[in-house]
Amino acid sequence: MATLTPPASATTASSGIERHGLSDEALLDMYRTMLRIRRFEERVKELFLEARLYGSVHLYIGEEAVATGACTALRDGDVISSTHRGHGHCIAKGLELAPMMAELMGKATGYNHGKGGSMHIASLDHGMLGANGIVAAGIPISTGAALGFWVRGSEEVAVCFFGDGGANHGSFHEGINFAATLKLPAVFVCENNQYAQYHPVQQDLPIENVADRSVAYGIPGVIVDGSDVLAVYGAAKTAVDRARAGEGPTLIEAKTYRFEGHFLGDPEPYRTKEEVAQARASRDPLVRFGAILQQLGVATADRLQAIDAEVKDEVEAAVEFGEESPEPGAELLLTDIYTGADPDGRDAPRSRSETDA
Amino acid sequence: MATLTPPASATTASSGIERHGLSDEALLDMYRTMLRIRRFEERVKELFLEARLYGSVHLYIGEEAVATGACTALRDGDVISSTHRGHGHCIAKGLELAPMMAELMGKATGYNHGKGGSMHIASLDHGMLGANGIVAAGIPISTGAALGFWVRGSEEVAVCFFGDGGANHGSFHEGINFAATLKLPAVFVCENNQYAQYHPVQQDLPIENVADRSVAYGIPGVIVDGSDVLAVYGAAKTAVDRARAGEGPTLIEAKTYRFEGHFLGDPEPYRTKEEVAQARASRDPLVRFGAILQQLGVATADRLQAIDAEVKDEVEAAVEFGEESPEPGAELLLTDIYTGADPDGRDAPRSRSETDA
Amino acid sequence: MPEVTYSQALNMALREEMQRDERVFCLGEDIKDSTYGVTRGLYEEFGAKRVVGTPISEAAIGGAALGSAAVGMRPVAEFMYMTFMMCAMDQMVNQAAKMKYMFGGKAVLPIVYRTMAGAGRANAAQHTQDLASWFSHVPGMKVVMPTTAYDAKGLLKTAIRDDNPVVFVENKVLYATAKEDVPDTDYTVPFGKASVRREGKDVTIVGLQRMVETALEAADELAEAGIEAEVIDPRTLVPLDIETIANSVKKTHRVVVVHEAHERVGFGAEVIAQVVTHAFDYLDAPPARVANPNVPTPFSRTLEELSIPSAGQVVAAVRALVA
Amino acid sequence: MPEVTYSQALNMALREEMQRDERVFCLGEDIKDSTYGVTRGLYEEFGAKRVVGTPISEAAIGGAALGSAAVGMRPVAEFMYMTFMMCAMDQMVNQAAKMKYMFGGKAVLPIVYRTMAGAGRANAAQHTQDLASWFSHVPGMKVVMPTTAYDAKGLLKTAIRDDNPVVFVENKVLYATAKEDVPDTDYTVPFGKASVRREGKDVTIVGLQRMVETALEAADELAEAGIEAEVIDPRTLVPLDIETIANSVKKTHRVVVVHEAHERVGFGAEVIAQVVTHAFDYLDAPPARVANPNVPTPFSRTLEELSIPSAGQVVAAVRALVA
Ligand SMILES: Cc1ncc(C[n+]2csc(CCOP(=O)(O)OP(=O)(O)O)c2C)c(N)n1
Ligand SMILES: Cc1ncc(C[n+]2csc(CCOP(=O)(O)OP(=O)(O)O)c2C)c(N)n1
Ligand SMILES: [Mg+2]
Ligand SMILES: [Mg+2]
Repeated sequence: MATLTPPASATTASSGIERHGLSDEALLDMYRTMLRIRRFEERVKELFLEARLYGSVHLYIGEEAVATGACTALRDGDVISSTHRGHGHCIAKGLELAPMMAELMGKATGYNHGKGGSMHIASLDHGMLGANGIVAAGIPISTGAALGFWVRGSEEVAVCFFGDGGANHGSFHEGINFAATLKLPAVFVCENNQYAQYHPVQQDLPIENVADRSVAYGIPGVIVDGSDVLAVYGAAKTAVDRARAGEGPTLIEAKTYRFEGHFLGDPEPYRTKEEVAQARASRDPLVRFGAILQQLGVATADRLQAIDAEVKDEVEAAVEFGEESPEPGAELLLTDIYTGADPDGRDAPRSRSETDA
Repeated sequence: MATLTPPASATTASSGIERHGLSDEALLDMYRTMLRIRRFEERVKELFLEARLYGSVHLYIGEEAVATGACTALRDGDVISSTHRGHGHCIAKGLELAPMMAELMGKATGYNHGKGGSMHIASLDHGMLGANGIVAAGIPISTGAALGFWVRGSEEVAVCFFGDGGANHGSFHEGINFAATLKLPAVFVCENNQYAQYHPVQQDLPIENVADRSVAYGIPGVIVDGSDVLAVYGAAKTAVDRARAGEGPTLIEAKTYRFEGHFLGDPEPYRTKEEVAQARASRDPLVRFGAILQQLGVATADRLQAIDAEVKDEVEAAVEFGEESPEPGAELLLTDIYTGADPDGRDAPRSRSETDA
Repeated sequence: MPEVTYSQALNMALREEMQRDERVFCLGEDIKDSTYGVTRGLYEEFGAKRVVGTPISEAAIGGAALGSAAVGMRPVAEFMYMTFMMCAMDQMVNQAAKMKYMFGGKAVLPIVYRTMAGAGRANAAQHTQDLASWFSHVPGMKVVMPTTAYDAKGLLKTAIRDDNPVVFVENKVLYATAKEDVPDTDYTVPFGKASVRREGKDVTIVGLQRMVETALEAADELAEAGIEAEVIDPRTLVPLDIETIANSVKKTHRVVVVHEAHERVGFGAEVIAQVVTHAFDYLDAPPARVANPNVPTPFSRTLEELSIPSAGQVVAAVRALVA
Repeated sequence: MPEVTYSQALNMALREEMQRDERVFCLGEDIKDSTYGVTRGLYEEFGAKRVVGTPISEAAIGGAALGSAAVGMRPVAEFMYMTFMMCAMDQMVNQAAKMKYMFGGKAVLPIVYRTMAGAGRANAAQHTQDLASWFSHVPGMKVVMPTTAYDAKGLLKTAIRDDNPVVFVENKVLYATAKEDVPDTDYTVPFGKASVRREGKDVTIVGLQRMVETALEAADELAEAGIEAEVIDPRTLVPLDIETIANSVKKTHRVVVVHEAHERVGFGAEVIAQVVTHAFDYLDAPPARVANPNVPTPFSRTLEELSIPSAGQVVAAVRALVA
């Protein structure tokens, strides 16, 4: 695994730091979260290449600052919807690595008992409404969560993560417009990582910024550097407070970059190795935030190394947990299809009791 | 039927007239077209109330200038896609009143042999790709027609009419974005008639103008007074020329007003009689254009009355044709489902030969 | 007990359930000034937050219902015509119906997707199609098709109280034509219990919605010829009360399924496949179908009428089996 | 004759048809760098106007194909996974399939909607579902499901030359596993002609795509027990070659239908409904189905495997009929 000790350049890059009143502890938690995402994903990649893990897996490496910055602005009870590239959102929303890794391995101990895998990992208990195999489908769903809060008159906020490619889907338009007409407590975070599978963003987006589409809905549109976790936090906090105050949704576009292939196994014919190397060298959110923490005197390089060591151990423990966990038994095939009695007369006792729990 | 002799006010309303180089004859054709739409629709309403015509019928009265202005900017070979409110588009694109009326009556002599009715009336021979029962569905279809022209490298243009309510549908976003990314020869004309069924436009549109959404696609957005046929023509001509020149689509918003209910039978609880009366008095496109023609010395009031008389006769002839036409015979039920052999072994000789014709 | 129409009965169900449980709310296009009256008066009684008028955005309606259910609400989403659900299939089928399973059971999604279908009103091809067979193909979804005013109220209440996504298909024509005494008190009609609308020993006719009436007409005609038809209304397609149907067939040895939906891969095929599984040895004749002859619904009244199964066609189908 | 894979065979068909007729063009997401190779090399050969990469906008893809066909082109639109068609149902079903009829016959719409389905690759519930039964329910649509590399090429050519909307369902697993000698010359495979993959006198097994292999495996096993199974691959669902299937059943007196799609209102129900219509008196046992047990496809390989019909299940189903 690459060491994350910041190069000199990164230090200068972060002059004039706005810490948004976040405590040292909060800042360190953010760093740890980003690192947990990075190390988790790096391990997932290794396991996949060793055929110890399978399925359609989309890594979040390079984009850690977006999920972390946005979720740091949330309270318990707030919810998020995610995408096919959802591991980072899960970790930032507080899911545990062990049941996550187990889910990616299709094990019974996974968050979804192995029935969902990477593209459907979810934990409603954590307010994580699910990764999603369908591009942009999370947008109407989070609009719906926000609608639920609005109808109920409660104070929660729904944050929706989606990609630049998703911004061209009808669900983007309908979901955001719906939320805007009712001023629902929703925040839409576009992760513009420069590519939609094999298409560079500019091929399918006839304008420069996804955020400019906020004009079509009469809501604020904000562009942030997606490799700067503090900038993302700042924009998200403003948007979340606004939503909670009943002032309606915000569209945030985080400019970021996908360091890995679209999915594990992607030959990446659509971009050069140099382009990727250049991005890794210049806009690694972890290197950047690590430098900031040192500059602020929040942590020394040694402390950051120590956190890294702890995180690696946590990830290893998750891998062990996953690998030692049992496969879901055949009896699980036909459970969880319905809540309550199954129309085909198949009972689902386990799932029902869990649901009630 | 209301007489259309312009009130004094209308004359002043039209000072400083831009005739866009249109010949007297062309201007009179436009007036006649608008009048054919108006008188056709008025007659359709009467027939419906007398139960001599049935189905879901949406009248275009008050919006005549939009279809007429836009279609006047087209050449043979260009195509249009329409909506549930399609009679005006058909007439402006050159369809004949008799087979139209017959179609609305479900007769065998109708453009669709009675199988389509008001919401599906079409004539591909005229480049009229169909009214459409589904809001905004015509948008991707016209994008497709424009794509066809682009792939083929031919010079035609596709014009798409849709409503303000349609601008909130996913098809609007996907269809226009798709056309914008490839700079397809398409023109999108939003008929903002202030209502989407029972919803005032502002209830579902969180911004002031649909045209402002052009920003989301990097294409020109133009707002025109939809009761001013010359203004609509001017905007459409510019957009059509631009499309034909390979410079891509334009989004035109024509501000207009629906004088009649959403559909025939609409009790209109969502607006006051005064509001409608006020619109009829102040923004009748025919009254307005009639005044302009007189002011320009293109026609006298008598000439306009004479055209009206001719048009009324034409409409009457269409009604007679429709009423005297036969119902489609039972043998037509199972034809026209497929081109060529029917999977259920049912042959469709008539339709096939017609298709070949 | 007041005589109420099918649409008034649905309106009663919505009002009573919204009064009973404040998590229940309605959303949809133009539901404030409800064209067919199903949601009439609810906006005035419950306000803009319980009767949510939406933009013309079916995918968003489908997803908004799902998202609100995921955070504890009990949405009743209206799709003006069943064909408009085609704009929301991903949210309804790929998301709502699969979510519980994909999430390992940890989701309870009480969603009612209300809509209307049916021929007979000259709405033409894009406003008529009955897509119930599509939704019946989908694991995780329940599908309800009420025929009478009494059942409409009772089944809608059951749907609203059910903890799963339910596609609730109302019939355009029955809104006004189906009338009967309906209690203004609270009652429910269970899912998965067919109603035997007429008893008979010679043939079983399974009909859906308007086709139940058609089947009953046919039964009267057949009775004159000494053929006693048993007419069954499944009321819910998923779950399906195959037991009642199979037992009837074991008694009558013949079955005809009648529905307005297209014949090919329509629900009738499923009923037949299940009947042969459960009652093969009792069958004296091939199970038959009378349905839309795989044609989009034409506009012309004369043609539309011909596309709808008629009592005459049902009689002919039965005679072919009994002969 | 080169041995080529199913996906290479499809690629040959596209290339040959695009060379033959310049009205033929492809559109879809990421078809330039085709993941499974079906459109590989076409962009390089035919350029950006014949191989159109689109935004992630399935409704627009469905409608763009339709609109281009309406003005004389012959589009081949790709939907990366069949489930994504749920985002385009209105354009495919409500528009494309109905347009000719609604317009009174005056529309010729040569459209191929290519897509891929099938379990066995751990893609989980949202990337696996086979929706062929939905499209088979739709008048105006044709539905094709090739099993072999030879048929894949020949049927895709027929689909491209057909003047109607055709849903062409490819199988994810067969892309690589189905290999055989395929002529690099021009040939077509007709719609509506089933292929008898194995002859037998005791039972007819109708299988779709991968399930044909499963049926053949089962047949070998049954042969050891002295039961000779006839295995039929319909190849096209609409039109369906019921004649070949019914004649086989008249000979074997038993039928089992096997497919990966969900059992409830799946295509198997239609096959059974048609078989009882055409061969009731020849049946010695109830027609049976082996299909996905009405469950969304789980991610876990062990569970996914259990959700796919197995040779063992087919053998058991046959034994239950023969016993
Ligand atoms: C509706 C739909 N269309 C296509 C796909 C296939 N697909 C999965 S991810 C992806 C690219 C998404 O790009 P973007 O939204 O930018 O997200 P990113 O992968 O860059 O994070 C595509 C085309 C899908 N899953 N869903
Ligand atoms: C997808 C879809 N949703 C809903 C409807 C029902 N409907 C028909 S017209 C209409 C209002 C359309 O408003 P607008 O687009 O402004 O057109 P207008 O009627 O004002 O001309 C609605 C909701 C439909 N036909 N299609
Ligand atoms: Mg991206
Ligand atoms: Mg309008």
